[in-house]
Amino acid sequence: MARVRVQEAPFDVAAELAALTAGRTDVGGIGLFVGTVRDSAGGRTVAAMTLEHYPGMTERALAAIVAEAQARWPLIGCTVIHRVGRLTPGEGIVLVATASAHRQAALDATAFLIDWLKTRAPFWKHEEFADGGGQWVAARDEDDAAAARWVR
Amino acid sequence: MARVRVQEAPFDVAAELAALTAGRTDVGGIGLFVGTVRDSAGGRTVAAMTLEHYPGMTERALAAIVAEAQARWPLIGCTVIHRVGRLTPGEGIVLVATASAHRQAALDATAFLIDWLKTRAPFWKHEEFADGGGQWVAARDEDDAAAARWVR
Amino acid sequence: MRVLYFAWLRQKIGLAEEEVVLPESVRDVASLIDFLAARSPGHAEAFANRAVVRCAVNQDFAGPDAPVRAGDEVAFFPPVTGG
Amino acid sequence: MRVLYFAWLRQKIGLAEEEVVLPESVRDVASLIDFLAARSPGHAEAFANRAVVRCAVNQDFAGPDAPVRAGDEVAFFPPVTGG
Repeated sequence: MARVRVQEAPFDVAAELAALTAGRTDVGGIGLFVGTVRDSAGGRTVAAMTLEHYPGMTERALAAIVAEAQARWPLIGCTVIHRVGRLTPGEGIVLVATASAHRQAALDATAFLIDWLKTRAPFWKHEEFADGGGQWVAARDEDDAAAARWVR
Repeated sequence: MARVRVQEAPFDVAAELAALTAGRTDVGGIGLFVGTVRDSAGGRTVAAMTLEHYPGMTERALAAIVAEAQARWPLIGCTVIHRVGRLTPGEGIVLVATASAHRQAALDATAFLIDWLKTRAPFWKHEEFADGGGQWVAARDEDDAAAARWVR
Repeated sequence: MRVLYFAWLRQKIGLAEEEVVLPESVRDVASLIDFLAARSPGHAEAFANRAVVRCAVNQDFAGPDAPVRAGDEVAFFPPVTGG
Repeated sequence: MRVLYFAWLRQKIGLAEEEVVLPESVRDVASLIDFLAARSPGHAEAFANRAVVRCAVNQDFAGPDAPVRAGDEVAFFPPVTGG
């Protein structure tokens, strides 16, 4: 079962993990990744980060990424939650969780989901610095490289 | 900061994740793996699983594995908890969690920790089947292969 | 045609979306950008470096050769940076 | 020497641990196994297939050539299956 959400509200990791495996006793491994707002970037102190998305396309893109993960690995459960709006350091931005009978499937699917989400889901980050001013975060080559590992 | 525990009691994933990043705002990514008791093995229904360990050596082996992960990746936090005693399907056996400024470090360190733990930490699983009888779980070649990926 | 702008393209253009009537010359994403870039100095600035502009046609990623038609929803934005 | 047994070695031997006094012939893990295997039918069965027996000397994994001495803590067990 897959759950995909784009929301302003914080997510509850424990509740999401409980829902991921609710009523199932055939799960052998659960993988989770949570991305959080860091307090610095390029040597400057980050006061906040605002996440923008493309309503409609973003949900479609996430659903397609989840469907691809389900096609590649035997997943019992799969959850992707991405927050939008203004977030402060320490807050969770994104949660990816998978459950499978087998550990490697859960670990690989979790890494795949976050890598593809980072390069294929329409979200944009704007950083506000503590010393004033702000900037749109630039895409990183290493994210493209991480995503390219999964192309086939 | 590293935390390593061998215990009979269940672990609380939310509490462990909170402790992993408590007071830190320089975390960019959190990786987690939880291994759980499956309800079947080789086509037979599993009623329970008993985990045995080598008190003293097991804690040392886990500490060495965690130290190796800390040497390889810039981890802000690292937690390994392994349960012992009798567990039933759906219960958590092992929790591995890492926090880092960077997503790839958290994902890789999490995979490394569970792969090495599976082949280098002295734990043994005994399965009880619903139809009576039981057996010691045999080591799997694929676990050796997964661990070998990290040898250098 | 409904055209949407996100992130710094939205800021430079000063609009989150606009309705445009396509001239005959606009057949694909590349010619749509030519047309849009001429609408205002903000548009021109947003589309100045096309290498860092991404496009979606009807909510699917689309390259410069992708065809566009009057009823389409077309969006322009920078490379994505979520996660 | 304190010798510990885990998992099915413990079950076959019927002991979780025992104190043994080493004869002169025992210098390393391989010769210790020779000595222990002769102590009872259970010991013989536990050590029948040495390819599936692992050893730790003073809580570090040790191969058949690893030296052993009177004061050591030596453990025998199957390949590990935790996680």
